[in-house]
Amino acid sequence: MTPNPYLWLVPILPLAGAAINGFFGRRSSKKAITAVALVFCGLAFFLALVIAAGFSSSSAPYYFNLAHWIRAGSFSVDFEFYLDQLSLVMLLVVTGVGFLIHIYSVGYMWDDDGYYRFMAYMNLFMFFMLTLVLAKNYLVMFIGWEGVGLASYLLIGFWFTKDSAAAAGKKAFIVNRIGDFGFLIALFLMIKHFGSLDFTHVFTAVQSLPTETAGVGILTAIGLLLMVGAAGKSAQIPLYVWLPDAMEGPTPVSALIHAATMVTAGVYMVARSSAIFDRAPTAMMVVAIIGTLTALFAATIGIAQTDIKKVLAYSTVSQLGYMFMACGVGAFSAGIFHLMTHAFFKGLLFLAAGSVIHGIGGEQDMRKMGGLRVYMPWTFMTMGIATLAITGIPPFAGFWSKDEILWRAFGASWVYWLIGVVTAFITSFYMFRLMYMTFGGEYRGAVAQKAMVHKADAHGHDDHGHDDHGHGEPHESPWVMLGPLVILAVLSVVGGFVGYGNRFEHFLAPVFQGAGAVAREGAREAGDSTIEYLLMAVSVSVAGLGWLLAYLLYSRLPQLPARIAASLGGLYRAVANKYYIDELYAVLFVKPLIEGSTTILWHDVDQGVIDASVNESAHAAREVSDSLRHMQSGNLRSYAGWVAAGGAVAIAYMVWMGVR
Amino acid sequence: MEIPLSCYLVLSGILFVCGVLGFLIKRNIITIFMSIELMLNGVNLSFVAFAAQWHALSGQVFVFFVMVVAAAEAAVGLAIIIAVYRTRETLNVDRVNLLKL
Amino acid sequence: MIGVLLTAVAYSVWLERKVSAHIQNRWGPTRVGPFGLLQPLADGIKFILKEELTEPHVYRPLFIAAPIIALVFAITSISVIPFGNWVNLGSWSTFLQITDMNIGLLVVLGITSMGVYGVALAGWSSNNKYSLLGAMRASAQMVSYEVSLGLSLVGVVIMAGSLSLREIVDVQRHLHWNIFFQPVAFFIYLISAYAETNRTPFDLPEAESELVAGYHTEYSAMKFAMFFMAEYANMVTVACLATLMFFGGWLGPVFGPQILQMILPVVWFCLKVFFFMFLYVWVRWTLPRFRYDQLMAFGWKILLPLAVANVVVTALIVAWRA
Amino acid sequence: MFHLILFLFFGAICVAGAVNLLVQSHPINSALSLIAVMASLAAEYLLLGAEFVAAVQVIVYAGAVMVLFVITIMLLNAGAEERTKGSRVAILIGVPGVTIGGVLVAWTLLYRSNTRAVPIGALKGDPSDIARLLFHQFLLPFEVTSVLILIAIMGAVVLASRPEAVARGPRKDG
Repeated sequence: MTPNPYLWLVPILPLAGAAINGFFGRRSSKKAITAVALVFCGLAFFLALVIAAGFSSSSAPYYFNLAHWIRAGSFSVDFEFYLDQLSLVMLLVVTGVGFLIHIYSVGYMWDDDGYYRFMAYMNLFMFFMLTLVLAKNYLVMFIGWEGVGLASYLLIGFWFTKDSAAAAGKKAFIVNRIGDFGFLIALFLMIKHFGSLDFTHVFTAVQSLPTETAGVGILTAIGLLLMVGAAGKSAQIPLYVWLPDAMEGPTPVSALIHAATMVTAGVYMVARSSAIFDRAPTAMMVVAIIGTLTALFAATIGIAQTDIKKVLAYSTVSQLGYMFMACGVGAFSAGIFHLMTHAFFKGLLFLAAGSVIHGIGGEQDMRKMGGLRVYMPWTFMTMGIATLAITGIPPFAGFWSKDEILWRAFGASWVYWLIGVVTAFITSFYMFRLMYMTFGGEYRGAVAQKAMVHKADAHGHDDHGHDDHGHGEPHESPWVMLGPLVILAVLSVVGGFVGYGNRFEHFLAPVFQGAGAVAREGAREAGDSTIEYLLMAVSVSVAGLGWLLAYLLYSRLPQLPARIAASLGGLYRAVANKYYIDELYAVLFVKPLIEGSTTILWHDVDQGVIDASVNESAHAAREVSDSLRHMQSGNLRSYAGWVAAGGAVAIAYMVWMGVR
Repeated sequence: MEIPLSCYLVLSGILFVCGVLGFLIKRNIITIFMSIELMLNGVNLSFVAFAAQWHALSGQVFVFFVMVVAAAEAAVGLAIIIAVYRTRETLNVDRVNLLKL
Repeated sequence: MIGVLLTAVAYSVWLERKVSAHIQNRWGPTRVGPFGLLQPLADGIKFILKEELTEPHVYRPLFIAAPIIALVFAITSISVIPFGNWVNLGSWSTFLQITDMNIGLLVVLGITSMGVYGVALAGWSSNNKYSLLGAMRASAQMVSYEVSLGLSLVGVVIMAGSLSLREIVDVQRHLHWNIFFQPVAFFIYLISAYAETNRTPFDLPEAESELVAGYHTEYSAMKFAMFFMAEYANMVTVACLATLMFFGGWLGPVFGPQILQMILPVVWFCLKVFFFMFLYVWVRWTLPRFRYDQLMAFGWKILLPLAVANVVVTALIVAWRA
Repeated sequence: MFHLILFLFFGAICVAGAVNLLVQSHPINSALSLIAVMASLAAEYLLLGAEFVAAVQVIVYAGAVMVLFVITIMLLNAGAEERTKGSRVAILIGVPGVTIGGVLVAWTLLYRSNTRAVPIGALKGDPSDIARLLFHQFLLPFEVTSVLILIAIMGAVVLASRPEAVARGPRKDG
């Protein structure tokens, strides 16, 4: 490993930006805030590029020890940063996409009162995300992990005066806690069994252990617990419920945190822990199953959503499911590949959706959109590219990564593959449904309607010279917002070629060389190029089918979907209401918790035991004091008498002890 | 003929006990204050005796410090007594048992 | 020894009367003996024969104890004063000093500081407002000036590196008298000593024009004589101390046969002390009395800082030269 | 033998003075007996070889602290004390407690300890030795006590001066 003293600058720069904006932003001009936020974030990106330029697939990892942190006996944790090929990919994605979204935010959030706050939070998020990515041990990673959770909470609840936003923030935080609980226990197990949290140490120790093929051992336990953490952070079944609600936050937040970077932290963590999972096939299988189910499940919910951001949110959950599927079948590099391309096109989708929302005055309901391609051609084009990318139409980015995943999944089991293909079909359907509903047909929004429904993104939108009385007709967004869209669109187009000829896999090979041995063998068996091309053809045609269906239903026969929905009845309602999962959780967990807290903990334990004991002890103290009060006569000599008597007792005790 | 250390210590103890008794039975606040000085003197004697016993001059230095503190204490204490006398017009501690005037 | 001292005291009274008379262009005592030399004797007889008056309103035990306390402490302090060099008579050899202690100076200071009780108790037990005022003044004045007095001697002690009076004198050989090295300390000492002994211009405690006679208003006969003797004994002690500390003690030209070599130091010592006694009288009839607040302000605000500064400077110089 | 006699003599004065302090009803008598205690304690210190401490005992305690007491007694014109019965606790609990404690300590010291004898002039407390200790090992405590004294002086001045005098500030003609 090579020490690299510049490594720590990458996370610290956004932190400095956050600190400056956080402390001084209230009194600074917006230009200054913008400059600070962009400069520090951009510097981090630039630094990441510089580091990447000197880094190849054969490079030894960089590390930098910033400070000693914990020393407890033989156990020690240092504040260390670490950069290998895997971290580098994440680093570039986070800083690059993050920087673009920062630029976009300037246009999007310009008129918000909390502009400085927003920028400070965004920078803070960048700091924690980079800490997470660059951590050299699980504890530093955990700091980043919790920190991005904090930033996410702050940004979801950014418009905290709105009840739904505050509630969504809390929901995200609490659901994430459940996952973190698993993560923490996994860390404790590691400390207990390996005596260290350092990646290198742990993985070396793991590799000396046998593979836990039969039964459940310590590695399986650690792997499953890590997966619990990852499921929380990356919104997998059963902990995905927070992510759709998180769309209450500003759209750049949804793009950056809840699509491109933070939610992929779970994937990153699983990939990082590949050595552990490699020795725990059971845990791996669980990862694969959860990923697959989540992919399908979330995709079906996405069909019936009408909120543009909700559709994208479920799409994100679904795509994350793909990544976990990849990790679960041992194709870690494919998962990371998809993570990267997903960051490009999903970030782009959200930004474009934000542009749409921005352009029509805060409306998010797709039923009130339509025909927008005329008003906002750039948004339409870029979003179209992203849609093609996510549905896996060649040669766009999504095709390469998704195809890789499906192929590798097929190598593990055809069931994964089948579900993956079905999911791809559904994905294609709901994405093109979104496109047609938003951009196709005629504009259905209330152009001159005065009482506008300020939904989630109730940001100020008088930045384009409109008066207060309405939004007027839809319009294209300013170039500060379109610029990032275009760049991301380009990336969505060409990003996939990175993986051409397994180059991406080879690049990441040093990281996963210790892992994935089993899976790679399986992949080799399926490594017949005929089958590969066949599978490719199937998935592409499935995507085309989805497009066709969407075209038919939402462009040709716009009345049909309603009739289908009516005929499906209960099933449609179930899908539209997200299978009542939230309600189920409410009944299963939330309500019993509240009831139990109220009746048992509050009335019985708190009031009956704790309060009562406090009150009783106070009462007893008063009784005793009342009787002892007469001792405090105010007479100096009486006090002295007590002191003398006490001294005599002390002397007597000491003498007795000495004599005895 | 040499004196056992215990004789010095007993003498010091007698002085100390006399001081405590004075604190307990005297009513005049100045006399009570003098009883405190008597206690300090008793302790000083044991310091010097121990210093001689253990051949450590630190004991005598401690006595020096005790004296310094006693002097400071006497200055402040007597000033307080004067202030008390000015407001209560009595030196009897039994009559100075209320916080308010 | 006490006899010698008391005689010295008696004759210093005579000296004072004589000198003051001459300063005022009078003759002073002339009737009793040649030049009135037997006058002290006559005074003594008079004091002894006079009636002992003890007023009924006084606090009797202390009223009687006070002059004794004053005199005892005044005389005790002379015990550590060396007044001559080694005396060799055949095989017998002694040093002309009652007790030699290596903390002699501290003993002198300690005992003189006890002298204040005599004054204070006398004033209080007399149950007379003039006495009480005089006693209060005296106590405050003596306690205050004792600080400056002690500090002025610290400079000398630093230079000698000892608290033993004999060693302090020994380092002043070859005319290295401390008066030349410590002039500031000397004057501080002199002024403080005058205040300490309640002499003009600091005789506030017995200021006749204000307080009748201060703390000894109610005293008469032998008890008064005791105070009188205590005052003059204190003057002698202070003069001896000044001689020892600043004027080289018994040091002086020594020559002649052995017996003369033994006597000459004593002579030099006595001469120097005599000079200081003369100075007392001289000052008394030359300078007016201070006002009381001026006296306290002078002591605390001028003499004390000056003495501290002197100590600091001396310490710095000694440290620098070491 | 001489040493023992001196010890007993001054010890007797000490005890007598201490008891007299208790017995006397007038504070000035108590103060004088306390002075006697202190002076004879100084003699005891000399017996123990602590010359410097003895001298300082006389100068500081007898010469300064007790003078303050006497002046205060004179200033406040304190008379014989009243025989009030303000505290039953002090008499019923305190006095027996102290007595028992004292007896216990004395018993332990006399019969239960094997302390060695102290030779006369056991430890020469030369001023130079004390000074060396004081200004090297105990320099910080020494400086701290000097600050303490300064604070005590200021406190005493503020406490003892009349409130209106403090408010008015120092007199101009002084």
